[in-house]
Amino acid sequence: GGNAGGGSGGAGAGGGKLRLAFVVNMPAEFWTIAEHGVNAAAAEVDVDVSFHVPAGGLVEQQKRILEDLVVKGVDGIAVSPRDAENMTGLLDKLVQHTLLITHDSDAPQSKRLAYVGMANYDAGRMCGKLVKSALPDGGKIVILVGTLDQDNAKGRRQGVIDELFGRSYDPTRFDAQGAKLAGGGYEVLTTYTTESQPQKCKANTQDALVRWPDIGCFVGLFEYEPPAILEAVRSAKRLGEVKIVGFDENDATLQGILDGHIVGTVVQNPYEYGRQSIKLLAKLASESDPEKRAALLPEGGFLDIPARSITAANVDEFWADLKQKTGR
Amino acid sequence: MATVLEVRGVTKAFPGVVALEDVEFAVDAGEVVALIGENGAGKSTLMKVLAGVHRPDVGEVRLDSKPVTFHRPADALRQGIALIHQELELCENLTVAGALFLGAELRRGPFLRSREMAVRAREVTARLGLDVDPDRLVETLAPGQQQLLEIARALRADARVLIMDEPTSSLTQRETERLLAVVDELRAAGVAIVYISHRLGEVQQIADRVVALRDGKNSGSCAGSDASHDRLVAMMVGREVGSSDRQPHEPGDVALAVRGLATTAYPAHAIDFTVRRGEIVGIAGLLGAGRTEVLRALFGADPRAAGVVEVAGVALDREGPEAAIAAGLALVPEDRKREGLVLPMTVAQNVALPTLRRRGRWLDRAYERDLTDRAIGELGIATAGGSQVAGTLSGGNQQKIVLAKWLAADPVVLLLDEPTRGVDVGARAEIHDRLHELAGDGLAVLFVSSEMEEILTLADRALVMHEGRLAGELGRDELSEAAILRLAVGSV
Amino acid sequence: MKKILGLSLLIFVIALVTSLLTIDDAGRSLFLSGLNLENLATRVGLFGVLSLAAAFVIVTGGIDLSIGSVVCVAGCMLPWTLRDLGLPGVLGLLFVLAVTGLIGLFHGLLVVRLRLQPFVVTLCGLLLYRGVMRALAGDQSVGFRGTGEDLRWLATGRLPLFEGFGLPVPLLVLGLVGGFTAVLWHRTVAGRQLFALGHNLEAARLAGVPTGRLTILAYVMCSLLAGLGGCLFVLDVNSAQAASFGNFYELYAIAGAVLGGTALRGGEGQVLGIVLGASLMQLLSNAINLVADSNQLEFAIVGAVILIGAAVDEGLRRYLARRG
Amino acid sequence: MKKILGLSLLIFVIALVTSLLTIDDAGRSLFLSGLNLENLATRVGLFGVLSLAAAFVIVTGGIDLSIGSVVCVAGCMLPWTLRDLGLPGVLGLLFVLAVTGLIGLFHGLLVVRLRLQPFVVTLCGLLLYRGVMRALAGDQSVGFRGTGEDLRWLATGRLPLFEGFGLPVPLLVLGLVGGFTAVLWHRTVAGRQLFALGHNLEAARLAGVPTGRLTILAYVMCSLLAGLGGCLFVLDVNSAQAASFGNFYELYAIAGAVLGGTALRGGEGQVLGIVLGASLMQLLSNAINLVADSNQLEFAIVGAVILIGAAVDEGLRRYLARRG
Ligand SMILES: Nc1ncnc2c1ncn2[C@@H]1O[C@H](COP(=O)(O)OP(=O)(O)OP(=O)(O)O)[C@@H](O)[C@H]1O
Ligand SMILES: Nc1ncnc2c1ncn2[C@@H]1O[C@H](COP(=O)(O)OP(=O)(O)OP(=O)(O)O)[C@@H](O)[C@H]1O
Ligand SMILES: [Mg+2]
Ligand SMILES: [Mg+2]
Repeated sequence: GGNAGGGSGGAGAGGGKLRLAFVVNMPAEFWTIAEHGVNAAAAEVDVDVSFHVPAGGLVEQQKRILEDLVVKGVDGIAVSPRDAENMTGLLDKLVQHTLLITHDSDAPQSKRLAYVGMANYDAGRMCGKLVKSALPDGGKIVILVGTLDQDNAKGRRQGVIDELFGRSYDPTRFDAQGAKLAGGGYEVLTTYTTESQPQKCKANTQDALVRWPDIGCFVGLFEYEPPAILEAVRSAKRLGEVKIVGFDENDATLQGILDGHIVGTVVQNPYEYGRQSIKLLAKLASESDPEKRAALLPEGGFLDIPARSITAANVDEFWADLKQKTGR
Repeated sequence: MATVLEVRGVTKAFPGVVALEDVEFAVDAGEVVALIGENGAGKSTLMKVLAGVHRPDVGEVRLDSKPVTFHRPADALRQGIALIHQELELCENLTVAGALFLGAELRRGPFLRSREMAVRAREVTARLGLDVDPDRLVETLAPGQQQLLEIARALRADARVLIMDEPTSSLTQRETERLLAVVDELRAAGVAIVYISHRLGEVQQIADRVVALRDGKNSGSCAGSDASHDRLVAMMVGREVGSSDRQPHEPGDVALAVRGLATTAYPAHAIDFTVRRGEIVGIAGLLGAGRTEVLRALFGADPRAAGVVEVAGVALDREGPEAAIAAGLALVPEDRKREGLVLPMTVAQNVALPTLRRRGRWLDRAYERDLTDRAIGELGIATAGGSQVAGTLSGGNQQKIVLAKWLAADPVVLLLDEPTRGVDVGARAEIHDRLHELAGDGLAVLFVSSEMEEILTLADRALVMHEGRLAGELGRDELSEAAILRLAVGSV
Repeated sequence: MKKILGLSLLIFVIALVTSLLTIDDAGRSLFLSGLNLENLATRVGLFGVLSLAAAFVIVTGGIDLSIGSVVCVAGCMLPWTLRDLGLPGVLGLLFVLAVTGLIGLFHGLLVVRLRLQPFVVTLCGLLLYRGVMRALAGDQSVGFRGTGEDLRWLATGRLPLFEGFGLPVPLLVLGLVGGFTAVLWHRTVAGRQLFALGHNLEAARLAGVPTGRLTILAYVMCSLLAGLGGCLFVLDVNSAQAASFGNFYELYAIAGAVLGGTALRGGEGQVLGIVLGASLMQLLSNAINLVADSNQLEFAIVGAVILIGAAVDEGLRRYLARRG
Repeated sequence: MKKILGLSLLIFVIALVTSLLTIDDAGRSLFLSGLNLENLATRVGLFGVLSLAAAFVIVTGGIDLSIGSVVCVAGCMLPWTLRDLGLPGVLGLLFVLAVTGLIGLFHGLLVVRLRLQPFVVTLCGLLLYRGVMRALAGDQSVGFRGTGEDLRWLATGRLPLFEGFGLPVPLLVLGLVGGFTAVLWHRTVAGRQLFALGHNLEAARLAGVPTGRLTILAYVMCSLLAGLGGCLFVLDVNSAQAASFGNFYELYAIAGAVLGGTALRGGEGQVLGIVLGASLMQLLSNAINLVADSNQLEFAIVGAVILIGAAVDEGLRRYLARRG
């Protein structure tokens, strides 16, 4: 089946619309926002885009999807690799058949053309700043994260820790989950993994509140976590006294900020991940000469879509914009 | 008296076999009809048609002279037709009272009236001489007791028509007498009764009328008063059944020596005995005397509480059936359905199971086939062929399969627990002959039987058990019904 | 009975050890603090309902793998009925329970009328319901947005018993469900017949038991209780994501039932044992959170403790059997 | 036999429909392209091995819920033995297989000697092994870092058959494993005895079948094959993450076996059916990826198709039984 002509970029040749694919790493609300961006771009530049979610969030499932897309002969793929380091070989194979870029999570060693997104480590440091603002005099902190085996999770967590402890900028550092961590007046008591289950996140938070009554702040790094933490703190009747810092833009998180129960959240811009990825792919596919195509790439192959801190100060404006973009 | 239940022109076929062909059958109120026939003649199938388990392919069932169609057993039950199945069908996780009233619980709204059921359970079981606590779990009852419970269940239903499919096959004489007395009472009360048995003595004793089936067809009937043994056999078999006169053979060396054996059911009683090559030894006793336990402990099916078992002078060093079989033991167990057969497997697979391994690691299908053909021929097993699923054979034929697989194992000592349970008269005589023949060749046989007649005709010597201990031993010339009974009830 | 004894003993030992290990500077045990006991009791209530759900079907000799997905259905539907349909709390709850009950009816009919294997039917259910909910919710998380406040009491309420400890309402719910189940199983005709058919379907049928209707009833009860559990879960955490909500809960549910002495071959089960089985898993994870440095080894420890517990239980049983 | 017929028919229909729906502008079917058939055959090979693993234990009337975690153990250990221990490829593979075989032995001993329920033992295994691997790997993903190139052929190799299509080596592996299994089950005494004990343990024991040893053998074979599957999976995707690698695969494995006609009550199973059962699920997800605009409904469709397939199969069987 040598019908995957994307490698030579001859998209317009067949006469039909360009066919692009957007592949994410697991089912999550985060990606539904990206899907809106994808659709917006598809309308803007008039291409067909399909959207793919590995239902169990497994590397193996993502691999199947990518293989099948090659068979399908799509003109370009934007993927958020589930395990960048070890998927390099696979990604390099894809490059032979189609145009490939990464988004959200990069695979720098691979031959992908570009990366659209931000650095999770940087976002983590941003999150750390929020914690510092909540606990200016230091304090005890518990971090909750879905799983620790994903690059984005590791980066975020390390960013928070490094920022709190005032360490140097080093995205490759890794502190083990069970290690006792302290520095700069802050103490990270433990990191809980919550396995995509809000119920477990709530239980872990409750147990931490029992175990460390003097805890100062919870940090929830996955989208479903800040709301679950909020529920746990509420059930212990310690709202306001125990600080909460979050990640991503779950409705309940934003409401928590409005209500003053959550200090702030760090949001990426999934809408733009989706939109910019598709626009970039469409642009690349319209040019069949590799030389000229290279000129269309963003500088350093990195299209930066920075994260933002959302606090009581800017939550209204952000939320309104989000609602408008996603039509919620 | 009026005909209550009848079938007209019933035909019922299963894949590969026509079980019933144009059969007529009727039973009146206050009448006991005995149904007889060889194994696989179609008796159980006919009764299942009457009780709504099977629907006939052709023909009709009439109740009070009106055609009826039973879609499921519950329909027949509701019309007052109760069937005691040949094979035990009990929910053993229930209590005695629970099992007794299953499907017809005494209720107050949705709730159980447990106390009333326990009281009534005691009455019904007492009537049959089954003396057990109504709160005891069914799984802790011995098979004979479970059979009495099945009978009690049918009595409890106060049925108009009571069908009993070999109710006495695992009962001893005492319980049988009692049951027959109850049947008499029911007859007097106007119940229509169908009674199936291979024990022709019972048939003669109880039947008002005898109906015979042969190969799924009616093959004669006669009044109970005319039912001589020979006539019954002629109706069933259509030929002479000769019982060869046997020559007691000279016993050889000790094949089986049991010393200080105590079972887990009766750990306090130690038992000693020996069986010689060429000897056929029977174990008699009342229901629950511990006979089955002795055989099972011997064979290693259950752990032994104490004691040594020697086969041909060598003590069994390991426990478990594997070691016992390796040493030359073989056991035909009491409960063929659960312990004797792998019901979903074919006849051939079952027959060859214990001996396959001797032919090497690879499956030897030719051996399997030969063995099965030989068994089918020798024991007269009625089957569509070696590839019939064992579970679809008639009860008696299943029993023959269990026998066949162990006869093929060529053991030093053959242990048999109720060896001819449910086997028809003709086949039983043949099995007895075969056992004698094998004993003549040096096989040692130790068997348990609840049937007095089988002990008397088959055994060279009898051990009698009473409540877990060996109450006595009777040589060939001391063997008599009276002597056995005296020891069995413990009055020495 | 012995199962319950062994399980209680195991739970007692773990609770004792945890109590001792969590004594703080003031000499009070964190584990025994009112707050922690309330938290733990809530979780036992939530997961206990699911284990009872699983047991209903296991008792018939079947299995229900779709429990987690039915939890997902209820968890996503409840906020939706309240928020978008605008139903008042109680009506919304009843509506969701009716839907999950229908799911159970569907399972029961497939198992009884079409004689499909329960494993296949409910495995397909596992895939189907979650898949449909994901499509309906479009992978967005579904929250109450302020509705359902009247119902939240069911999951987060406390009945103040004494200073510092209120009885969590979910435990009360479990008590009611458990009491109802115990009465149904052991005091009614239907329960007696349910256990009978679980042990020997053919024998029960021959005795005139309406095996089909009862089996269907069991599947309905199972999905209904799973639905109730799902409602409680979502009320507890306030929002649900179709892709992950209730994921894997069928295993927890079945595990609780089996640990509590429910035999997978059918015909055996006791409410108390099942509740204890469900409690054991919650207790372990609570203990790990209170004692360990991180919860990385949580699953490993839960697995090891249950295995050792089962082995010791069996060893003890045999020792006792040999002695008496 | 009828099971296999129904399943083949279902597979054929799905394949046909997908072929027609994926015809591109040049008039060629994408589904039938060599590349796609290679991909699909590889996946069937990988998952087929797991279903055979599951079937070994199911045939004895048991169940193994730990398959996914054993896949995780093998998947994490193989890179580690090659990379950190520096073992040569084949030795590393044998080492990993030995470890997983020992896991099976452990299960078998617990089930046979201590008479623990297979469900409990392997559920604990599910939790335990993954938990331990997570701790050992410290939640880092484990990759080969360039080692193991000689082994990768096992998972990604193709034997060129004709222009544009090479037989994937995993399918060949499945062929070998399947052939071995078929011979063991249906041509040896041990196989006959295994099936007999699956149907009726007590009768088999009294017939002198070494039930204990054979049951243990079945558990060893199961974990061994799951380990082999895990090695193939990690060689295929090149890395393993302890927290998620092989997650849920026990369900896929058991589902494949059960769809293929293996009865959960034991004593029944056919290699061809099991392989077809495993193929069905892979085929469906491939078809959805090729045809649909998004795979959001994948699970829902898989669930619905299997359910409808099972119902039609049963309906057909009954219709045929009534006619013939
Ligand atoms: N479900 C079934 N499938 C196939 N064949 C069957 C089935 N049930 C009974 N048969 C066959 O029907 C015939 C009659 O069996 P049935 O059980 O009625 O005999 P029976 O007269 O009761 O014999 P027995 O004295 O041994 O109990 C036998 O050949 C048996 O193999
Ligand atoms: N599983 C069990 N649990 C408890 N008691 C049992 C069990 N099985 C048998 N018994 C008891 O052990 C005693 C011996 O039973 P056994 O079956 O050996 O008697 P038997 O002489 O062979 O009588 P049967 O004619 O019933 O076979 C009986 O009192 C019986 O009630
Ligand atoms: Mg019969
Ligand atoms: Mg006996």
